[in-house]
Amino acid sequence: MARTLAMFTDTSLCIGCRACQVACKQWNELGLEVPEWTGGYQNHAHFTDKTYRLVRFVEAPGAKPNGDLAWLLMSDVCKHCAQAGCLDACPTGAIYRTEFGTVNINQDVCNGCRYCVASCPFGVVSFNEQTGTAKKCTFCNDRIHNGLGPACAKACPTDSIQFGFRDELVAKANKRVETLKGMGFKDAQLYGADSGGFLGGLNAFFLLLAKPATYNLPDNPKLPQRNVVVDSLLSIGSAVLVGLGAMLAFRERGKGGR
Amino acid sequence: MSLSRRDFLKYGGATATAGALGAGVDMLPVEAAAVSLKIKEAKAFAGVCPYCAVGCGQLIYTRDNKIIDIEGNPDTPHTLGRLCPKGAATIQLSNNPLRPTKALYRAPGSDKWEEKPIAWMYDQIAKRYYDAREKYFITKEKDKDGHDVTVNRLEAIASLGSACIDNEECYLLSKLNRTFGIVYHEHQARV
Amino acid sequence: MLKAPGWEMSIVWYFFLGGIAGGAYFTAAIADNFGSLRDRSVARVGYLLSLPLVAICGVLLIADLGVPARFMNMILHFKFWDPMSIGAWAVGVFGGFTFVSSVLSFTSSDSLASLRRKISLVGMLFGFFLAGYTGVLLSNSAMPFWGDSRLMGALFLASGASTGMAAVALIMFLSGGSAGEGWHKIEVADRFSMIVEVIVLGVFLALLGSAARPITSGHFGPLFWGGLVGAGLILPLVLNFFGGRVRALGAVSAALVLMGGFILRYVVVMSIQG
Amino acid sequence: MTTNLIDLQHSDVIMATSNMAENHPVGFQWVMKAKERGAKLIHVDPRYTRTSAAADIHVPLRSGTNIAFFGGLMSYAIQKNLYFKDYVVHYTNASFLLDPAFKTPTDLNGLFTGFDGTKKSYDRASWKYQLDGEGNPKRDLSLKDPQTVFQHLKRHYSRYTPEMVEKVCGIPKAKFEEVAKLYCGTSGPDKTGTITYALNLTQHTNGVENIRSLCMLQLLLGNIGRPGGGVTALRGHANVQGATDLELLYHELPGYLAMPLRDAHPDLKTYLEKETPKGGFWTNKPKFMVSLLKAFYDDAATKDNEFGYQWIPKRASADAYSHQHMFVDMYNGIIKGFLADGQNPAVGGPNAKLARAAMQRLDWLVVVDIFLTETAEVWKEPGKDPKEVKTEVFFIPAAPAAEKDGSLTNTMRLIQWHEKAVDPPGDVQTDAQFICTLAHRLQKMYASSKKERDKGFRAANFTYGAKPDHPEMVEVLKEVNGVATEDITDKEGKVLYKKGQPIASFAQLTDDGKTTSGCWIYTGVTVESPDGKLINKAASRKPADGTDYLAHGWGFSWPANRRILYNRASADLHGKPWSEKKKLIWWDPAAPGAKPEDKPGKWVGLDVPDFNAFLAPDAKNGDKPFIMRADLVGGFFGPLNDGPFPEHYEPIESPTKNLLSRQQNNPVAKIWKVPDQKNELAPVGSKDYPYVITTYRLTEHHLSGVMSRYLPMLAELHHSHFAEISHELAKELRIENGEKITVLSPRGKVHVTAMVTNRIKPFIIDGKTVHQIGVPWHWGWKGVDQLPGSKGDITNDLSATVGDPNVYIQETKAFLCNVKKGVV
Repeated sequence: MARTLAMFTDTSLCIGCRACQVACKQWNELGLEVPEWTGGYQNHAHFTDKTYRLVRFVEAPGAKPNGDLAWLLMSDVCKHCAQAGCLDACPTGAIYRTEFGTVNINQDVCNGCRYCVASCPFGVVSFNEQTGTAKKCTFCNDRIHNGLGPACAKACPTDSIQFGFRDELVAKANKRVETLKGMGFKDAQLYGADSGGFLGGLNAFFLLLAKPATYNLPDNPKLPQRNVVVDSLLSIGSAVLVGLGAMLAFRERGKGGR
Repeated sequence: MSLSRRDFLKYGGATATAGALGAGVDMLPVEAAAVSLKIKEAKAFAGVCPYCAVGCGQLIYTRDNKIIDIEGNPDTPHTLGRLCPKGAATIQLSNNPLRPTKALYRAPGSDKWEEKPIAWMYDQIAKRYYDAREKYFITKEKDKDGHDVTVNRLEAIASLGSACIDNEECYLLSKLNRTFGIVYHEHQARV
Repeated sequence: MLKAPGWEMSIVWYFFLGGIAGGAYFTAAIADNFGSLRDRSVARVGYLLSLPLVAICGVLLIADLGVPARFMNMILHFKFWDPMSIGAWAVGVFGGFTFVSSVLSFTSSDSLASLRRKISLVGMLFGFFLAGYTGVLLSNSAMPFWGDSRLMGALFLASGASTGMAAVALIMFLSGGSAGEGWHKIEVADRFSMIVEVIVLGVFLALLGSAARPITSGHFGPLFWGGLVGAGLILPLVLNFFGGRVRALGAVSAALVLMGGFILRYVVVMSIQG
Repeated sequence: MTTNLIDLQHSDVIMATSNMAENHPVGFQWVMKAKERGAKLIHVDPRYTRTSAAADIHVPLRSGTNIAFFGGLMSYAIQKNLYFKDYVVHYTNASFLLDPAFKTPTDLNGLFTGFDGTKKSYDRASWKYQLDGEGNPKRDLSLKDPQTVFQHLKRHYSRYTPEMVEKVCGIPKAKFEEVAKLYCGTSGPDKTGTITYALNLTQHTNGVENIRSLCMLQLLLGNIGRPGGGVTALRGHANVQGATDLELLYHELPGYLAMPLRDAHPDLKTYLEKETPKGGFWTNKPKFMVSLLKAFYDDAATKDNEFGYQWIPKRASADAYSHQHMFVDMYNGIIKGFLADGQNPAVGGPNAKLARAAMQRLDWLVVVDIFLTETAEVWKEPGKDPKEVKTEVFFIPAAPAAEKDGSLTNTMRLIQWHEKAVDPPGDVQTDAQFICTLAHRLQKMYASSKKERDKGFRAANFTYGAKPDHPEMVEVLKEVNGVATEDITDKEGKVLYKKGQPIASFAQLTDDGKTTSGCWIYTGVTVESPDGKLINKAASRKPADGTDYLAHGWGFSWPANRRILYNRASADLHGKPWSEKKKLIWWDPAAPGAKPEDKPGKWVGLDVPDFNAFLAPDAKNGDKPFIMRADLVGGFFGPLNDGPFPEHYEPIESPTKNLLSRQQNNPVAKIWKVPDQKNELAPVGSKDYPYVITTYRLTEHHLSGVMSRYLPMLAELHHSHFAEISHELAKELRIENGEKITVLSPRGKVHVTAMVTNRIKPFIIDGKTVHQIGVPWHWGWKGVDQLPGSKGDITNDLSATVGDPNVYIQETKAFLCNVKKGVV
């Protein structure tokens, strides 16, 4: 397995220009999509089968170090989780982990059962009606296998999206958090950088200037499949109960019989 | 220009991950070969973004006389290969179904366009220019003290634009308008 | 922010019929193995009912895929920890059992009959699985309420058993087969299942607390309380006590159980969509 | 801009008055780099934008009060002694003595001396220096003499106190003082700061004075010509700089040479006498003008016929032919035919309703564009019956940059060549192809003309390369650069240029017809290699490296590939860098001189000197960096049509009276009278139009939308045309976020979606609440059908036909409107 690649999105550098969103659309040839009213600049409201990179715009009064209004801008993307719900859910093997640690959907294998859609803790995976398959950020699989970085990271004017080896980026990210704390961003924090943390760490991790919830991110996302054993045992339990009930009802040994 | 490994090498250099991808790729020649890249066999041309005045260098990738991808040129010293959303969308200026590719004529009072041969259009436009000049050209005028002054001016035709065309084209338009006598001669810089 | 998978009516039907098929087959297997000769009618109805239902389940499952032609990709790829993967397998395998059992249910040869009984003991497990795994599948997703409900599988299984029995009972009633004591036994068995289901549902709701809101309140609330809890569980349970003597009431009870089983899957699946 | 985007990273404080993060995101990376180095970013803008989001401090100021703000900063710097004394004394005209008769608005209640109320113009007689015997300005290097420019400046801006700034601009005093302290801290040898601006400053009836006030602040703090300093003018179009250099402008000829006026410039001799200053680099103007005439008229331009000067049309008046004049005169029937080449005035210009009505009165209209714009389909305007529009319309489909060779000049004066990647489809024409083909057709029609007036046009060459209708762009660039019309030899008779060879430097252009140059400032962009090959420097692509952060090997930056203008000012009087940290160029006494026999000494460093490279600091004028100015120094005192010092006046439409003087508006501002109520104006403090409105642009769209509304990838990024309004105003008007509202002005109305946001806040002006709204202007009735939100009403239907008295730019950044809930 090759050294793990990652994307580090430093929201403190994001100017919300959405070059990443368009560069992604352009490279991956994703189609036109009618926007909905989100109350502000953000479009679209959610990840879709045609939007793999999505810049979020959040007005946070008083969140600037000097107490002024902050406009939190964040370029969101598939997290390529080390423990990926979509990957565990996929019954066909269409969703796989590349040697770089990214999570990808093989469009020629996916049969559109949509269990991955329901199994993504971030609402990333989306169903495409035209192809009948599940879609999400591929981490520009074709590019990274040919020596090019992801289209979004390449376009980003302010280095808000950085691409490289995960360990190097995490080190860099930790330094950056300290700098920002020094500048008075008291809530500056990394999201998904810790491979000991939730979902074994995210290969697309973030630096946030406020609590995850402010960005509409789960504080502590969990792997959906974590309860499969418990739930199965409980089901067996109820099977035994109804089974016994039925046996009692039909118990006939000796009587009549053969 | 040839499709640049330059692109990726520079890319690597432009981020904290110098050579990262090189390594990534060299580690996995088989993988690399296995996943095809649409611009691998494409021709690359040096472009300049046609939107704002930052002038971001672009790489325009083509195959069979069709643009298949446009991204930033990492060599560009003042932009380092980055683009904004408009720059990243440049491809749709060329590959766009809304784009007319035939000359169109709308007759006075008509409610529709008619496709016309380009040569016919030039003849007609030239005739309009000629007639207006012949009818309205001002050769001489009295100055404030009543002396005759040669002014060689044409006020019946106005020309507007453009900050979106090349320097050479701007010069040619200045040359045509000024040598033809046109004084209503402006472009976006005024507004 | 989370995304619903867009599983709708075809999946509701799949869950519902899959539950009946599993329940009916397991009822048949129990009757076949532990019941009297006179209970064979129950067994035969169970086997013969489960066969077409599993077939329909297969069709519904495949039809709901984005690319039905790639259904086999689920079978060719086996993931034992993935409910969706083994679920697909189970439908296939269980289908085989229902076929064999149905064919053998017509035999008069004792040896074949005993073979059938042995086979059905194994097939019964897959029946249980089909009835229950759909719940486990939902409870192992990222969706709120689904993912929070540890007892979804248990609940679906209990409901599957009782709807299976109710279906068999109803068929016997309609086909005039409700004369024998098989009818009485299945009424009793169904009573047990219903009691189990009521208990599981109670615990299910208690554990979920506010997380159960999607079904217990709002748009789906009335249907859940009235249609499932009231008319689909309590009422049939009450009627069931008289079902032994007044057969018509038993039949009504069975019909209500089926309705309840359908409503359960409907509210659970649909309350998350959109 | 005087500086270079790359150099922004060396600023200690950047004051963005434009919305740079949104309108120049890729250039903004250098601001972010400066910030990572610890620089501070101040954003001055009525709205809180994506630039404010990245800024350390956001300073909301009421639209149209920029001079009050900059004046306040200058006053602060002077009062608190924070200005860069050595720089101000030696590199500016602060020490020059002014005519005793000269008085400022401080004494004359908002007016300068010489105002003529009937003519609405100034007599500038008293706006001049006191001269000594040799005719040089008298100076007082102590700056103490009350007649010094400095003392006048100090007195003029003494009225611009923090309290006054708070009253006029609506900036709380504490915030203003915080910003003033921070920005004035960039004064001195070790620190520099830069200020960005765009149309936020230009689109006002005092647009030019706005920019002067910014430049004066920079001079006061010693920030011009130094690394991390300068004036960062951020232009909006890919080639608005080039189109300005090549002069697609009514008042000039390529290279910033005045367009002749009938009364002032009857012949070439008079023209050159009046237009050529006594000092500074412009003393070379005759060479530039004659070389241009030679480029236009070739061999037909000779000494005997004033090099064809009489063929150049002469303007009847200086107050005519500008963009706004154009559409008023078009409406009045003076203009019969109109070419719109890559511009969409139906949407993009001020008072767009008037512009459309004017175009609907034309005999004929030619539109050359990539898409079918609102201008091309002006006869299809919603609510208009095409039958009533008698205008004949010709549409020529045009090629975008990717489909042609050519050069574009960016906001850094950097000329960059782009390659043709694919052939244009169908009948699509390049603009050059269109212009040359049309010219050839016309020349054929005039071939037989014997008229003197036609000789010039007949002589002008429009054939470049082998294929007449497919001009060779490099050949055009070579003509712009200029060539020798005959062999040119030096005194010793050594051949410097053979006939036809490109000239290497504008210093070698001549006024005797031996050289051509289509635009002197571009001379040097093409040169000939020793082996006779043409080298196109615009196409040179050497990336930056450690030794050359300004990347002189990438493209060609006019003039003479200088990357930072006035860079002589980066060194002190004696030619040493003001500080090691801020060094750019310096005098190296040891370096060999121009010729072996000259005494050694040369300006060297990190940039091409914007100065005579061999003029020693102690030589005459060796200490005067501003070579383009007649007096060679930076000008605090700089006469314009509306005064030699910027003074605050309210916009033509304003919610308040001028709190600084009795003079409400710029007294010489241009206000057009247009028939049929096509240019109504709201009175001061109008009850019907109580709110201030400012128009602006978005990252995801481009200007009038021609290059964005038709592109799904961009058009889908905004839900619909919208207006940003504060929660406070929304509450007053009971408007919900996302509902449709109507914005009205005396000129028109638009229906848009209300975007209620924390990013807009009401101002407190002189104790009263003043609401301001913002409306982007990218929308028109055309777009992508599948994306209904890509189409919308035309914001410029609201703006007025009023203009700055110097350049006639309109006032679209500050005027009045009303807002109504729902569609009315």
